[in-house]
Amino acid sequence: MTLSLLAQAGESASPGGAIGLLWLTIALPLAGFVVNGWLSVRRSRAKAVVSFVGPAVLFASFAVALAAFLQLQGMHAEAPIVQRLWSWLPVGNFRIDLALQYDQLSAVMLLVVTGVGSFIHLFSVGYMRSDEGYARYFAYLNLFVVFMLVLVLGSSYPVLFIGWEGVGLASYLLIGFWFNDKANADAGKKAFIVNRIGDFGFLIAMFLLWNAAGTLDFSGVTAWASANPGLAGSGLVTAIALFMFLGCAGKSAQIPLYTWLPDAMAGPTPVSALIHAATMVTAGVYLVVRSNVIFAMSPVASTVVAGVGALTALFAATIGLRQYDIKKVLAYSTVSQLGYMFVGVGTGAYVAGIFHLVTHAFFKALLFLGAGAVIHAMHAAYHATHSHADAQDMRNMGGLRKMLPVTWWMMLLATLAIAGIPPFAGFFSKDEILALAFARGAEQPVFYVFYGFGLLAALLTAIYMARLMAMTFLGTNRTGAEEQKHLHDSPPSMTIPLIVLGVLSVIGGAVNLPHLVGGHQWLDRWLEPVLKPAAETAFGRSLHGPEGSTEYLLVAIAVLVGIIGLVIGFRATLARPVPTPEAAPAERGFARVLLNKYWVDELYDRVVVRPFVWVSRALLWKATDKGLIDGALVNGSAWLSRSVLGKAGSLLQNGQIGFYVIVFLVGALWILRVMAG
Amino acid sequence: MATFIFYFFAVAAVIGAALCVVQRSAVASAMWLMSTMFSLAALFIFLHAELLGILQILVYVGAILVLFLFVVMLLNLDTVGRDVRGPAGIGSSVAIGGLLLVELIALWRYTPERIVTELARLPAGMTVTLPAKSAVEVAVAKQGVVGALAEPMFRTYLIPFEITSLLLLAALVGAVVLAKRRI
Amino acid sequence: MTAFLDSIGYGDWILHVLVLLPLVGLPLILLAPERLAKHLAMAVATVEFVLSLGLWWHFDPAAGMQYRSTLAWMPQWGINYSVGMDGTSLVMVLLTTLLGPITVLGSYRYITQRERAFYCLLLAMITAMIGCFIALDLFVFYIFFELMLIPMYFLIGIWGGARRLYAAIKFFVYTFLGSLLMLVAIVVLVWKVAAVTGKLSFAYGDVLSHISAAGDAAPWLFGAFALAFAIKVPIFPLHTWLPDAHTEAPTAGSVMLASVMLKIGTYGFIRFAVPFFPSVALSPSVSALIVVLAVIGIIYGALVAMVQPDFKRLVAYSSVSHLGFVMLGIWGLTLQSVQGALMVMIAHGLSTGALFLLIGMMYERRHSREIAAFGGIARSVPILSLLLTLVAFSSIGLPGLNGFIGEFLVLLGSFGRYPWATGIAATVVIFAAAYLLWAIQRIVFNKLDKPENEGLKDLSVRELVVLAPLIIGIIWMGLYPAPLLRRTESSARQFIEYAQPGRSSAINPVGVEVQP
Amino acid sequence: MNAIDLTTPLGIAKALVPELILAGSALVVLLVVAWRHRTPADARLAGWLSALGLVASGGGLAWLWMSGARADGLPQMIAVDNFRFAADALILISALATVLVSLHYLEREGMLAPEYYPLILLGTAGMLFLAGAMDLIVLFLGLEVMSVAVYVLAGYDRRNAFSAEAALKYFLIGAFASGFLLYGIALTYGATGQTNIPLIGAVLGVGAPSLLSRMGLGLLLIGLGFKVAAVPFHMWAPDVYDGSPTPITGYMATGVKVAAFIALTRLMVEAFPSLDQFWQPVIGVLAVVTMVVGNLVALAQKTLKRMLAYSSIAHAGYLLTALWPGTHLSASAVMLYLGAYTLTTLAAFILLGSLGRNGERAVRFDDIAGLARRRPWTAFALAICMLSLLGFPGTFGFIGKWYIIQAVVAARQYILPIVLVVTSVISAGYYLPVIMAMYMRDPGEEAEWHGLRLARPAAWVTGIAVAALLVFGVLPRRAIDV
Amino acid sequence: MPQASFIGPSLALSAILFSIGVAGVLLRRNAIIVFMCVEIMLNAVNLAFIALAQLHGVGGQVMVFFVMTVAAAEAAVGLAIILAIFRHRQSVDLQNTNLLKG
Repeated sequence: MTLSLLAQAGESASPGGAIGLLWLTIALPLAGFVVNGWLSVRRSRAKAVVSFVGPAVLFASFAVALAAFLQLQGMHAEAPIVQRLWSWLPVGNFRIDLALQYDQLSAVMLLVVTGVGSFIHLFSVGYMRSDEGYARYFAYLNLFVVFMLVLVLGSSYPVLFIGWEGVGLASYLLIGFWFNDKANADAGKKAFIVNRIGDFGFLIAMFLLWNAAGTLDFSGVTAWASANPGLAGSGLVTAIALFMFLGCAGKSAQIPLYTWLPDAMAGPTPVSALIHAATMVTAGVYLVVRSNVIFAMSPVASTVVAGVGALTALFAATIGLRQYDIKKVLAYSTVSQLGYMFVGVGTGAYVAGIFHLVTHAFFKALLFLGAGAVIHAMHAAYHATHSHADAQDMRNMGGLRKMLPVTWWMMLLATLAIAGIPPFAGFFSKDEILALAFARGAEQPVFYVFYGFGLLAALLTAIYMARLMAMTFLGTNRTGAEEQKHLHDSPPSMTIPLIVLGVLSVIGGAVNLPHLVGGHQWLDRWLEPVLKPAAETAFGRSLHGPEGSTEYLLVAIAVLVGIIGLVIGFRATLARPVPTPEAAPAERGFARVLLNKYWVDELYDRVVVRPFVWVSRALLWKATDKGLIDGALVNGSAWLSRSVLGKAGSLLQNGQIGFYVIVFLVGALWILRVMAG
Repeated sequence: MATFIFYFFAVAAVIGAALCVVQRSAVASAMWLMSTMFSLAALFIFLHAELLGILQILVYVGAILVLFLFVVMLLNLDTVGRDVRGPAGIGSSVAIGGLLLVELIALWRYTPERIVTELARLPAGMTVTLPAKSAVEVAVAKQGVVGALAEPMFRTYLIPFEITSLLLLAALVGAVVLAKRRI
Repeated sequence: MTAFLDSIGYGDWILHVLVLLPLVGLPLILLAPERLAKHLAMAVATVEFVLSLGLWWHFDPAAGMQYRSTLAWMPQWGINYSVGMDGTSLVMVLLTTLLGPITVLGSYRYITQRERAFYCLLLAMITAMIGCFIALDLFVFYIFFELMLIPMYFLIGIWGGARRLYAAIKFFVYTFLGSLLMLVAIVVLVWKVAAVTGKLSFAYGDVLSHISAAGDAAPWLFGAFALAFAIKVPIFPLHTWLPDAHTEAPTAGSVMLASVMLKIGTYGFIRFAVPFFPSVALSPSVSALIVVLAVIGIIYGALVAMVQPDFKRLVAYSSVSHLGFVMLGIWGLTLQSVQGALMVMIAHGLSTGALFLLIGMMYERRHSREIAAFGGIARSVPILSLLLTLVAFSSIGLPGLNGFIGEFLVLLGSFGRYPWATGIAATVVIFAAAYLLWAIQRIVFNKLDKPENEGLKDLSVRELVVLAPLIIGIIWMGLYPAPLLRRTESSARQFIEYAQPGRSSAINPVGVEVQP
Repeated sequence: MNAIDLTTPLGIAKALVPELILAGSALVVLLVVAWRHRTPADARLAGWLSALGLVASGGGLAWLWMSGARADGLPQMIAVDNFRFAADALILISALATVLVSLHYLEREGMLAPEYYPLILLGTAGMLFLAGAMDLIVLFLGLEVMSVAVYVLAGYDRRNAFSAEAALKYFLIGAFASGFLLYGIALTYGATGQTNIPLIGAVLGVGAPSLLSRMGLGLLLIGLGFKVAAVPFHMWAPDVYDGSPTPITGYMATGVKVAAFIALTRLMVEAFPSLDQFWQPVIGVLAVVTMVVGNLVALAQKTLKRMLAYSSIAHAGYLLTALWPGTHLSASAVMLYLGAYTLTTLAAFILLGSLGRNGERAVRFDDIAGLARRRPWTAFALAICMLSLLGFPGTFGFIGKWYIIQAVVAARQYILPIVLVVTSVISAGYYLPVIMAMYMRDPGEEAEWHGLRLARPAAWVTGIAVAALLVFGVLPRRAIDV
Repeated sequence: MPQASFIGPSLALSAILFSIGVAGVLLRRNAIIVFMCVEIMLNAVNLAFIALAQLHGVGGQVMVFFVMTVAAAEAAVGLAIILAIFRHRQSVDLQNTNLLKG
């Protein structure tokens, strides 16, 4: 009870103004969803309406978000601003309101989601125009934004969970958007189910939290944690944190639950850009930062987070080296980058995590949209020539630089950014994570290992990105003589977003420019109120960024690694001509392992999926249900009484008076025996 | 003397019954049954039921047994082959009959005194002395052999007596219906 | 609203009317010509629903048992027709009356032969069910409890599928066994109480207030009650009648069976079994047994559902899984878990009802319930597919839809008491997604490869009208369950109070409600 | 309230009004048929006359009952109390129903010998005596009158070998059993010097349970156990029920059972209450065995008639359960259940008789498939009967079962009720298939009952019986208060 | 009352005869003989009655009188039935009377 009082105290009411209109940011996409959904159900051909409504609602809510952001900036609010819409689950002392929480963290997320989202919507107008499910597509996309915003604005874990699962639903629908192809439908299903495994962890975390803290409001939980510093390092907190991280691992595709993300590329490319690169998959990182105090109170859990992150970063990067599908490469790159973010938050460098989240949103979205543009062009080409070659296989591309100049330039920027070349956005965020991981190594040596992983991953990142760029845009074109004529850059509705995101990937680093280069860590100070609870824990206090020479050294190493990687990548790829898929020689050795992604999917299928199905069908259904319970017990008893006992009695009734008399007398003798006493 | 008479007829009755059961021919069985009836009649008389003794002979021997014999003859059943059941049958019947006997023979120990004692639940050790003459003798002495039976028959036992008329009527009708050749 | 209702003495007659009205409909239908039967039934059911709707506002959430009234029946044996209603009854009665018109309207096309009989039985069943939920006399409850069997038995047996005879008798005998043992238990209990109070009374209140009289017979009596209700619920391993009954029954039957009849089992636990014998029900061994069985049911149901080739069977097994949550919640014995259990009861009623209706509609179009018979129908019947997917997700327990509310509360509330059991039960969020999404994919998505699925007609207006209330309910309950929770709260507290005196009020201060 | 002095002939006459009327009408009918026994019309005449007689005797009974007659002082020979009156009413109803049904049945089966009706009347008179017996002698004689008449009736269809065999089996085992009964009477008489039931009770109440009395009790139980067809003395019942003409089967299953059970109840409650520690275990075991065997074997039957035969055995088991406590509550439970059972079984057998043509032994479950389509009312009635036999709420049968459970539970006995309900569940396994066949299966191509009608009198009886089942099922107060 | 002392022996005798009768019923297949055995049983009971009447008065004897009537009636009906059976299958062997069974 007292705790929930604290929770009330820890919030300040909504000040009105743009922030007061915050609910609009959700309502607008919702309206878009309704309109588009209705249009799609009516099977109407009104594409113009869709093309307008779809993006428009996003830009509108982006505007609201921007206004709210500016207002917040002017306020220096220490406590989160909570808008209670209505009481959702009032059950005795467990009371969850449908409420929006607006603070510095959600503000950042809100901007990223609506901002990047808007441009991706815009891009989609061009990309999906010719698709028959155009309206349906935008309905889903708007729906996704609705849930994503609920996720970032929710003021308590259950409300966040609505968004958390909602985005899963949207991604399920969008991955399986072209459901005619079983593979796509499978991918969607896989994504949802794997996510559910994570959600299970999330649920358990909530239950533990509720039983411990008696509240599930963010502010309430924070208050509870700060109120009992004694809990730090306790098994309870560790358990909560780890279960919560299981949820994050599912959402953000970390080992061991990453396998759904590459498959998710089955969806339309803008979807991959928005959901599976920029926003949804980063929800896990957001959750950790949101619960920073919990993780900060459990160094063990934090270490696990960082460890898993580092491992994933490296692991995914290696796979990325040997993929030929352009989207698959980017998918694994996303997994790897998410790993970075977790290294960051695991280290306790929550800002760095968010920082990388933001920059990553920019350049990864850009990369995907670029890839989208490429695929779009390839499709058009193949469509024109009725060829059925794979439009996503980089071995069919090459030399596109001339045909798609804009795309080339923009993607190049993104590549430099992700490779961590200064002064591009990616450099700063990635460097900050690595540096702080290194610093953490001071009292937890294992972090040196993580740092090493990170560095290695960075190298690989640079290599596979260079490989991607080279195979796609450089060298000679392998699309085919006839097709080449049809390859050309996309319409402005698609190039504009590219350019915007390109600019952002260049200057995105400004958000948290380190003192080193004369910046003043704006994001650090901005998020300071949100992260104070964590910073006050021993874990938080023990983290100091590297100073002086070390700092310079680390930066130098990072930059060097990036450059080396790029060089290796370009040279190795351009060294000899790339064979077309048909002509490609069978991979050998480790390359083959990488090409087949370590056979992890196959492993899961054999070890988890099939056994479950087998047990359910053979053991539980056929044997237990049909055989034992129904067959043996239920029908068995019926059979016993009718066909055995009943029949036996019937046979004894043999029509012989003599026998009847005998039975009679047996009874008589027994009765007399009883009477004789 | 009395003892001898009793046991003589008793043994006769038993033998008669036993032979009636085991005789292969129906007529022979009937004959032995008749002998049993006679010895029982004798016992009745011995036990101060003179009238019933007579009736026993009249009704049973004179009517019922004749009826049996009549049917036996009519259906000419005397010639049917051995109808005694097989060894299993014999075994079971002897066993069951024996057991039944074991249950019932316990009544052997009953003396009038014991009955009275149990009746009135007299404290143990207290002995009852029965009147010199049995209840029946008293009645007979008062109203004569027939009167002793007739008096209660038409007073106390009026209703049963009437019922017997219904019984006979029913039996009559039934027998006719079933037995007459064509309806 | 309330003022108006009071002005017409609503509270005094409503319960009796609810029970009698459908019966009044029977002669009308029997006398009317065959073709009018369904419309008459529809009229009756609708009136019934409209009348019952008043309860929503008129019912006083703060008060406990209300609308009590008693009519003498066999007073010399302490048997009277006495009824009353608390939050739990309220929501269940409303669910029943809501489903009345829906099932009738839903059967317009489905039922083509012997319509009179069909609708009569349907109405009779509604009466029996409502009676069950409001009976406050053990004898009366038992009568209604049994009377439910006959209509359902005929519904399955006459209008059912291929193996209907088997399903019908299995359903009947299963339930009959349990209920007869319960009858013995009731009589024994009443006589034991009478031995103390000196007056024979089957009244719920009288028995409850002298329940200590049960003495050391309590375990046996509880066993009899529990068995009867466990079969109805059904709790693993007593569930095997359910798949057959569900699968063979006509749509209306399946809907009523799943949405209401199963709940009478759990309702029985809440109303009778546990409050009567708390010491037994909550003894470590018994609660361990129940909880374990509930968890087994939850997981087992989900896993078996996953591999069903027949969509109706799949839903049937999913019911086993969901009802397991209710049992877990009841035994969780915190306000959250009990409220959650009630929510699951309602949510399952809505979603599963909608699912069965949709299956029925698919069956009317394709004359098959095999999942394999469909595929890619999202192209041919988008609206149907959309609704099917939506309902499926509500059944999966997607937050924001009704399914989540109950399950979440149950797990949350039971976690403190049975962390391990609850933890295991929580894994069902994975399996539920697995079996339903798999089915949905094979039906709605994938390639539209069967020619006979191309020409299907999408939902007609009538069918939309049938589904609309359920769909609205699903979303509304998912986003704003507070009104429901407010109405059931007092009865939930009452239950906990009975189950372990002094506990509910101690740790559960009433939360004040924040309205939008 | 008028007291009847049973020592004066007038008093006796008063007390015996129903029996006398019955006997009288039997004689009248006999006279009539003596002259007219040629054509179906004659048979019908006899039938209506006997029906009249039964009604008249029912009137006499009503008069006795309404005038609240009771014995003045110790009841001699014959009881004068509501227990007897209620029993008599049931017996008369069953007889009347039998007569009315037979009207059509005899013609259909070509059994035109009109002595049939006097026999029924005489047998009924015997039942009345048996049910009203306050003296072992009356008990024995009444039982014999009844039996002799029923032996004949069982074999009445003379062209039918089954009927003859039924008669033989019934007769031989019956005579054998009455030997035991008689022996029991003898020993009881020896132990107490009395044949008057209440006096026996009084005497035994004083004395310790002597060997003589116990043996007597045992033998009496055996003798009556045969009449009520309690396992293991039941073996004759299925065959005899099966072989006899259906109306007679109904008559046996109801009238005979009622009379015998009433006598048994009287004996246990009024003559041997002091020996209950001896007879209760016996009755208990008999009840359990009877319920189990009856229900299990009924499951395995193919024809309706035999199924009903076994089910009537099972119901004897329920009745024994009701008798077990030997309290007055249990006596009224026996009476109530007898009422429910009689009504139901009568209706069931009448319907069965209407279904089968020349030989309803042949009516199998398959033969009534789809009956509901062609003959909705017959099907409905039969369905109600089945539910009532099953003891389903809403029917009289349920009230009866509930009352039994009540009576037994009141005596702190819990095993019997459990066995009772479990076996009832088993019985669902053969009652429900009847309903299923009628309602849920499609008519077989050879529907031999097709076009056959239920004769009007039979229809009345059935209608009334079924209506009564439902009415008492919903408003049992009347029935219970009786 | 000298004869009264024969109550015990008489009861024993009646028991013996009764058992013999029962055994006979089991032993024979000829319907008529079986019926005779039943008659033996009845006679045995009569003996018991008469013996006991010694003590309890004429009631017992009256009973015997009725029993005889019953025996006569039963004999009539029984033999009629046997006749009927014989008409159907030219034999009174009980082994063959098993049309009804199951």
